Amino acid sequence: MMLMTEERILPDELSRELRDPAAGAYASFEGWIRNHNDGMSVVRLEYEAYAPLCRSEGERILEEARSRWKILHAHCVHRSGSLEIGDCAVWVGVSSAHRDEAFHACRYIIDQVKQRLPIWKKEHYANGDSGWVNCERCASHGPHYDHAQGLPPPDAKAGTPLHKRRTAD
Amino acid sequence: MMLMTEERILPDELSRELRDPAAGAYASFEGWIRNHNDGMSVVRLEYEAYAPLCRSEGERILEEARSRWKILHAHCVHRSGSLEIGDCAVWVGVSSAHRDEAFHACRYIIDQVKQRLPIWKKEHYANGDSGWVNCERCASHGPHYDHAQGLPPPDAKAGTPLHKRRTAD
Amino acid sequence: MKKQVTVRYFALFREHAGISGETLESDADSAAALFAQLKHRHGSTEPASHCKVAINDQLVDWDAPVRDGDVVLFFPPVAGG
Amino acid sequence: MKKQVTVRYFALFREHAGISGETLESDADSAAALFAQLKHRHGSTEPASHCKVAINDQLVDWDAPVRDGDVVLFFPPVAGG
Repeated sequence: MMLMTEERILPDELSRELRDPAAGAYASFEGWIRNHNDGMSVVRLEYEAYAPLCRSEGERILEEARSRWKILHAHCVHRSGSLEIGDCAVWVGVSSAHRDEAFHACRYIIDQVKQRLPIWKKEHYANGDSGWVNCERCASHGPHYDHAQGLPPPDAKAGTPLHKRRTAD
Repeated sequence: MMLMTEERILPDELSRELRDPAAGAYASFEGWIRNHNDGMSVVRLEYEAYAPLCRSEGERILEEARSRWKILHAHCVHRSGSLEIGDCAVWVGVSSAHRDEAFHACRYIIDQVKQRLPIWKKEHYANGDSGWVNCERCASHGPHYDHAQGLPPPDAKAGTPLHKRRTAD
Repeated sequence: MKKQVTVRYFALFREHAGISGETLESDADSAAALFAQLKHRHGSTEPASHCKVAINDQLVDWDAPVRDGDVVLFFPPVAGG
Repeated sequence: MKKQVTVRYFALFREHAGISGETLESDADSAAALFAQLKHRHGSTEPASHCKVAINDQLVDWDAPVRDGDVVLFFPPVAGG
């Protein structure tokens, strides 16, 4: 089950849906909003998502995980809207008979979710600036791999980094 | 922090202790009591633990994880006593700035906890039999690597497997 | 051949365009051609391959054909989680 | 030389011994020697290396010396989690 929500994510309630008498292992991941990124002090994040495709692509990712590893249940919930430091932006939970499968599937799901779901985040910094966060895959190509090179900053003040290398993982 | 408890484990409360404004990632693992093991129907498990050494060895494992990966916080709680199907026997939680470190540390901790803490579990089967569960590492050496071969079953009826290969992961 | 398509812009593209979408006429044969034609709107100077495109709520390749009545979504590089 | 040691048995060992511990006199020089001497109690026929031993609440190697007044804990193969 892939869900998009503007409400607070409640991992404890969500994990209950993965319970199964045949489950011996439960691995989960939560992405929390960090107070820093790339040397900048972050005060708030805004998530923009295109929910219909997030859901269908998310379901596809969960199905891939189920076909690759012998797991019992796998769910993912992603938030959109405005989030504060410490808030949970994404939750992934996987239950299985044995732990190896739960760990691998959980990691696969969060990695794919971050690369494939149409979600974008804009960081708001302590100094009043803001900037869209660059994607993980591009970040891994190093600082010169900049998607939006030459693109005039639409709402940024002078000196604002338009794309940040990475944010909350 | 390594805790031993005879009370129900509450992951939601425990995860709160790992919160940190600098944390972008939280990986956790729970071991749940499975209703089957090695083809046998399990109805209940009893955990025997030597708590003083569980705590000191557990703290050592957490310290090892902290020195190997750049993480912020790592906790583990293990239950002892009588547990029912679906109960949480062990919980591990790790928070860090980035997810790779949280996943690796979480996996390391649960793997080491299962191999090093002086804890033993006795499975009670649907047919009334019971048996001590063999350790994971021995299980990985195959069915012929049996610690207690030749040891007379102290409380088992005829036909009870004295050592089971594996249980809840 | 001219066809009528509805285009939607997201995140960085939306902010640059100043609008979240528009309906327009185009003779673009592919999603890539349409993206190139609308460069003044979304503002991206990078290759389309770094971005994503969906037609009628299906993620498609950039060489996917654009047909009359299609809704085309242009996604800048994603950064969820 | 005879020394007085307190031995504790766990899990399978405890059930086989029928007691959780005892205080006894032994001339065993090492934890391994003491484990071998008490084979009739803990019942294990396998090599000590498959099990673990602690002296005075510290996990030790099997060749660790046993001294007068020590508390020696014999652990069968563990299976937590």
